[in-house]
Amino acid sequence: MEAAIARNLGSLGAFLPEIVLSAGVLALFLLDLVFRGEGRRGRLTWAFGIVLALAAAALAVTPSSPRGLFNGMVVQDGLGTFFKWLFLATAAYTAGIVVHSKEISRARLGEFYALLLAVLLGMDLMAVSGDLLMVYLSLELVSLVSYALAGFRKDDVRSAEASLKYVIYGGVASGIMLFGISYMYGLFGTTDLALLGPKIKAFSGEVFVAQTLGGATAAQLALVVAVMFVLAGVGYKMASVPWHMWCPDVYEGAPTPFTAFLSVGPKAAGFAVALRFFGVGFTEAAGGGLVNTATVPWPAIVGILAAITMTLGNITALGQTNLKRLLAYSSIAHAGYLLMGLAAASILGFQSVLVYLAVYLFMNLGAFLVVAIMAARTGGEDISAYRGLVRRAPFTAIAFTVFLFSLTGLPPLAGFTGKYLLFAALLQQGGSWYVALAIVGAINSAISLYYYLRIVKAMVLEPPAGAGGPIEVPRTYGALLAGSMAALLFFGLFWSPLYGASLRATQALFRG
Amino acid sequence: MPNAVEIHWAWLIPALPALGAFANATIGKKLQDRLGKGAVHGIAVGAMVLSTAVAWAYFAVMLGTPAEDRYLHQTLWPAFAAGSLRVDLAFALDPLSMMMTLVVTNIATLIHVYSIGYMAEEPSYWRFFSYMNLFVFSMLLLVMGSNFVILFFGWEGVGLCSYLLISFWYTDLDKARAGMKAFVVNRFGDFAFIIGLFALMWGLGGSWTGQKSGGLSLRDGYAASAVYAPLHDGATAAEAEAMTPREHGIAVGPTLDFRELRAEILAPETGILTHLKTTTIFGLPLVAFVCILLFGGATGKSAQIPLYVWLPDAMAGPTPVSALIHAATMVTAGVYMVARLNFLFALSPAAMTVVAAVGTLTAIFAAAIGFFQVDIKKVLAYSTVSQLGYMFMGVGVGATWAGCYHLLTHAFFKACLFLGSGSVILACHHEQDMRKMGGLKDHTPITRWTYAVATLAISGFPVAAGFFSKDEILWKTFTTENLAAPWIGPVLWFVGLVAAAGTSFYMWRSYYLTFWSGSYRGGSGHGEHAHGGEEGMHEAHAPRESPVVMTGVLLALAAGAVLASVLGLPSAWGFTPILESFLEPVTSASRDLLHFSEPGRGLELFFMLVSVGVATAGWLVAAWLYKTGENPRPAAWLAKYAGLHRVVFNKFYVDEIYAATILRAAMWVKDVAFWFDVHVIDGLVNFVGVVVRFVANVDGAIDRYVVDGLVNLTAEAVLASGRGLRKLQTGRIENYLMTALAGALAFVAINYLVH
Amino acid sequence: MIGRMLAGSSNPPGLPGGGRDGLVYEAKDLFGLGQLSDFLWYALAALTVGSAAGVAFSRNIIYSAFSLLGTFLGAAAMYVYLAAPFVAITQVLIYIGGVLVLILFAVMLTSRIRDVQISNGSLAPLPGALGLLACAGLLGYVGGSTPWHEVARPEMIDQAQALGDGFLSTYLLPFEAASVVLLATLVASVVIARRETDEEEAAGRSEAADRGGAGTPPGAVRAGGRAAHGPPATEEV
Amino acid sequence: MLHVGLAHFLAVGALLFALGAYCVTTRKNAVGILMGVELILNAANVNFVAFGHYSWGGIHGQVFALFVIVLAAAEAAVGLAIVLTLYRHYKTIDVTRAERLEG
Repeated sequence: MEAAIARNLGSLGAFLPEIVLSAGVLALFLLDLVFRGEGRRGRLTWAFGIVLALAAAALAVTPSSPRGLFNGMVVQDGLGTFFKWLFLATAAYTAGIVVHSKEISRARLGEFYALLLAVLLGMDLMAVSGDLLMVYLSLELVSLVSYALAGFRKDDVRSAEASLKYVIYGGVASGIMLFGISYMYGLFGTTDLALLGPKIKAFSGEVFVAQTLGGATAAQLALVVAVMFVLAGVGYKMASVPWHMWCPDVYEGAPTPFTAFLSVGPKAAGFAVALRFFGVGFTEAAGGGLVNTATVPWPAIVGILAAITMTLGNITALGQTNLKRLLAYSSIAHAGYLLMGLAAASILGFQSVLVYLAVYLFMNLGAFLVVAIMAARTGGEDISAYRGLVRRAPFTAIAFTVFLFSLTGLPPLAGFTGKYLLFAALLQQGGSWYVALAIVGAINSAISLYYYLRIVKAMVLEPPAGAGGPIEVPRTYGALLAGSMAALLFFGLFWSPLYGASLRATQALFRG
Repeated sequence: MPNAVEIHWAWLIPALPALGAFANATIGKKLQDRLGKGAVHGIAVGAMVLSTAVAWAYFAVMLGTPAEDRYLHQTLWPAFAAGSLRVDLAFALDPLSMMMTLVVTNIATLIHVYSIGYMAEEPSYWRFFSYMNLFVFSMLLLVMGSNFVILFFGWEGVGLCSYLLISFWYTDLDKARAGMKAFVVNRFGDFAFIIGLFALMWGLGGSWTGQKSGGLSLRDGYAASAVYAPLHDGATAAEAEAMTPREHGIAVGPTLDFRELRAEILAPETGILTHLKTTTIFGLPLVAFVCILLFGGATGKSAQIPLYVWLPDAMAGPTPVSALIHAATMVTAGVYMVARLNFLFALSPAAMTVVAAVGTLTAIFAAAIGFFQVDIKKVLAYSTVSQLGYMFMGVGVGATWAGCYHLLTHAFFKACLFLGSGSVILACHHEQDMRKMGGLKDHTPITRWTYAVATLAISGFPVAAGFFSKDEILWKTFTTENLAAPWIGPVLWFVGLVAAAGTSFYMWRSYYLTFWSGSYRGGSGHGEHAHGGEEGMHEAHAPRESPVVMTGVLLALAAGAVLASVLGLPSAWGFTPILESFLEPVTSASRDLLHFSEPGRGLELFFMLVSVGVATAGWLVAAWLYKTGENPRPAAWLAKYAGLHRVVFNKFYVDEIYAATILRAAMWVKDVAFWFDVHVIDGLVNFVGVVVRFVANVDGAIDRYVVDGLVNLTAEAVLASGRGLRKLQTGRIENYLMTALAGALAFVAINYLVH
Repeated sequence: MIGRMLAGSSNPPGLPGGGRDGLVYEAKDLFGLGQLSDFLWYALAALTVGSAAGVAFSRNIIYSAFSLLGTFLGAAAMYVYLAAPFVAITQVLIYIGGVLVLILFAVMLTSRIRDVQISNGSLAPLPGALGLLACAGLLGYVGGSTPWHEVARPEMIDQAQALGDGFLSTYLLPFEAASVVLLATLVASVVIARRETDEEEAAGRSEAADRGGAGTPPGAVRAGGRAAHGPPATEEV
Repeated sequence: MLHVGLAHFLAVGALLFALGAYCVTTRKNAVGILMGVELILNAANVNFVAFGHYSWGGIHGQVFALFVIVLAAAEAAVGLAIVLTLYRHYKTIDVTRAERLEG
């Protein structure tokens, strides 16, 4: 016990960002009571920004050499650090959207920021969880607070409905996942991912031998149930079919800034868990690549999920007219693309997921920012509100076009980089099933052009609807749009930095 | 591998137009308001002239280099490395891309100059020039890129610019729609292209670790030396370079670089040649699969069957755009790509046959449609489609240089024809219907003579370059031994010859209808330029010759169309074609793989006579029917075949029938997708009805509508299933939960059963 | 009611049914008491599962809520059997003392008591029943037939101290994380459940007024339709 | 057979899970659905404690179960708060009425 306590104490130093965030949650609850009057909005945002900056500073000084912390409950490694940066950027971007948003009223801004920080803390923990217990806890932290944030606009019936659906769906999904974890524990006697890896391998070996003798069906089935139920919980966070159905409704009903956050942060956190779960628990590095050590053909299952997810997401998006719903389906489709990287079950595949998520952050948050601007300025989320936007707000329209093209994957924007890597990962694996999956991906990105282009067409080619006066865009928003565009262009042409970062992050996963 | 010459300023060639585009996009409007239009076109044309000058300078450098070392190369920066798959932002000028670069820069410069006159009344002058420069930039990326990724950047970029320029007058919804159509149809092609690329990379690199067998088995020695080492791969190009597996000094493994690809495929000691030839994918030979899909991409960009439907609609754009993008440069991208990959296509007779056959079919098919057109730009559009077909014939039968030569000559004469038509359209106050022209030879002499020269070139008379290039293609088609069966070549040759006769007929028809055929019949039309406002500035006066910036360009292009003959004077006449030897370093790659029979010089000369004969026949018939404008037969025939007439000419009528058909078909598809919603019987009845109507409409109608319709049908089917899938999202949480649970259980079942 | 509970548990599908080979395990004798404790266990299992069936099938939400009490109690008894008294007590304190009370409050607050039938009707019972059978069959088979690892002699000691030590050493981080979860969640619940203060409403109105143009006060239009206007008196928590 | 062992507890867990699943997929009442979620969580808990006792010893299973109990309480709090919000808008907690967001 003393040793365990000593290990806990020794881990504190490496846990600085999370400690800062926890303190930040408390601080913002207090500051919410302190700041009053007109300057409240700005001051609270500054406070939020300072917490993020402190967390970033703490993250920058925290080492990321791979090691277990807190008795293996969490892991310090490059993968976690990569995701933490991603989440910080997402939160900062969201704050940039919130600061002028009318959907989060001034009086409740402090609560919003504090709860957002709590979600951020939960996502950070998800990214570093080394034990299924921590996975469950952190996933619940993210979920529980997100339910409340989705229903943050109490006066809006859609917001209430969204949060009800979210809480019920999330509760069931995490319950299913928990049941799966209980079987994992029953089979292997531990929930520590690092210990699970060898045990799963040994167990699978026994099952395989037994199977060749014609037995062990129940044991195999137990493993499959455990993995699939855990995947259901993670898949719900990623919004992957068939656990995606909460997504469009919640995206539409939730306040737009939070929708933006939701479409990137928790999805990425879900992938962080999935990468670690499958990467550490079910694969090992061998012969220069990765091999599946379990008798569960999870790459094939994930590949099927990927194909169904992107196809359903894209095809359903075709008929949408509400931009938030359209982007929700588009984000489902993107979960499908990302799953391709996971299905590749290779280091390049895992890397491609990281790179795509980083790129996705800019393009999707940018797109939602435009939706937020339009909802605030014209009161419309429907595609018809975007007609003639290029003449009412040229810069915003151009930025939106760039984001949409990047989401489609047109070069030289960074969306192309991400898709390129995903496809490269599949093709590197070889095998006609992988090629078939890549083909499905390519068909899907061709389909997706149609609905993205419909928005562009409305903005550029159609006359403005109604009184089409110019739309003023706050300077903060302008800066965010410009920054996102610059990032997309930069990473579209010069993607070595991103690639290098993702390489360091994944190598840590397999060497640690 | 022969040596490459490192160069340092090649980036200027695309960068200057990019800079021009940027300048006009940002400050163009202010410049135009304060300093007038001169500043705007000063920037745009200046950028083009400088870029052209740099291109010529490098051409000089290239001529000063020994033939086998003619590979000028510049790496800007290593963009990306994944495993041993590396992509540099790099430009390469070998003879083929040098030729393309010169064509693009020179023709584009001329067309920019022409646009000064043509677009003079356009309020968004700056926007036009900005797009034009941007297009040239993309096109140069396409032709100068040293690897597939840069090529693809350009490939998508030209598509985007084409979209922007077709819908330049976006207030007209039809034009905007034409732009959309071009973009979307092109995406179908791109999608085939990407899949082809995937399959190629897979064939080159997949499964070499030997762990995850995808049905590949390589020679043992080869496989061992080509093992991936992703765990140790480098984040930088240098590291990736260091770990690239090498066999006999040649990098092996998947590569996107054209030159490396060529080297590794062609060096027999790597074993890749054998490997590629013996590998299958989905049960098909890999090389054929790859090449046909890549060619599928080319059919989109280069407007071949079945994806050519967008090109005629693309004529909605301003005429200089039609000349630059939809005749001289962008549409040749597919030909360029096939020529660039000649070493790959040469491996698969099946793919070669597909390319040549599709090209030939397109050539005659588009020529046939050209017979019926009355819009001068539509005639030229279909003739472009047809001529592109010839180019594919050339590259398809293995005569890469002939295809490229036709590309070059076509760039001159088709640009000349298009710009001539622009001059005519301007003279006729934006009238495009040839029936309302006539007798222009006295009003617009320069346009008329240049148009005549270009028509001589396209219809194949030995005074102009088109004759030599087309004839070389036909000759090679006849003598090729590279297709799937020996009889295919002569058959294609015959079809090509008939198409040549047709070409000659409809081109001379357009010439006579426009410039002869009695006196001027038109008034003040509104054909192309529906932008409003300017019409009032024209008074009803007689047609007038265009300003000197336009006629000067026409003269230059006509001269080019004649002088380009020098590059390809045929060997049958005792010359060595200059272009053939210039392109030799590129085409040499496939030299050992391609074969042509040599039936003798006499036959070749005889065939030339036949070619000239059919061209003359087409000319004479056209002259007989249309020269005086008094021959009653065209009208009589039209009356006699009124059904055909109505179907072909009355586009709205046909479109409406077709739209109804498609709508019904789409409804049917939707019903199938949700068969549980409807009675199966209804679906069947609908189906029969649709089929009957479909057949009835197809019967007598031109095939083009079918193809067009299939594209629409696919789109409609996808849309309909999207509408149906939306119903799954019922909004009721219990359904959601049921799906989630059932999904989890289903995956347990699948997982268990699959295993 | 009781009869239905018993009926619901009379024959749990998928109990272990012989035919095991290879990695065989033997059933252990609970507490060394043999049959008596086994029969008691069966009675408790019947209570647990039967009450759960009551929760799932009852048409009245009040009955469901009270059936849930039976399930929680039964589960607590299971924990006692499994030599986990601390978990059992926590189950009683938190689940019954906390969760169940919350649920009952919610039922009372959201149902008009004068309604004769406080509905908890079922939708699509047939697919639901299929799901029920599939889950029970699959999981019962997995639970019953898998050769789970088993220790020779399960520990019978009270592990409360071990738990206390664990929470302060090995499980310190989850423990702290759980406290953060609780804090954040409770604040979030309050944020959701309380009514807007006057100040907030005023701020909301003034900001909505800034919106201008096509903007409308949120809720005024969107909450139309089925939503009633003005909060009812019963909703105060 | 009559000897109570691990399999018996797992069977109880399986039945609780199945009944919970039935509950969440068929109840019209939002509170009823939340009760179903509690059933699922209890099912997992029974598994955890049973595995801890029979299979692996130690306290890990119990610890897991304790955390689940705590989080279940938190989830119930949030869930019921949201149900109350919905009730304010719709005057009912019949989830079939909450289908404004669909398609």
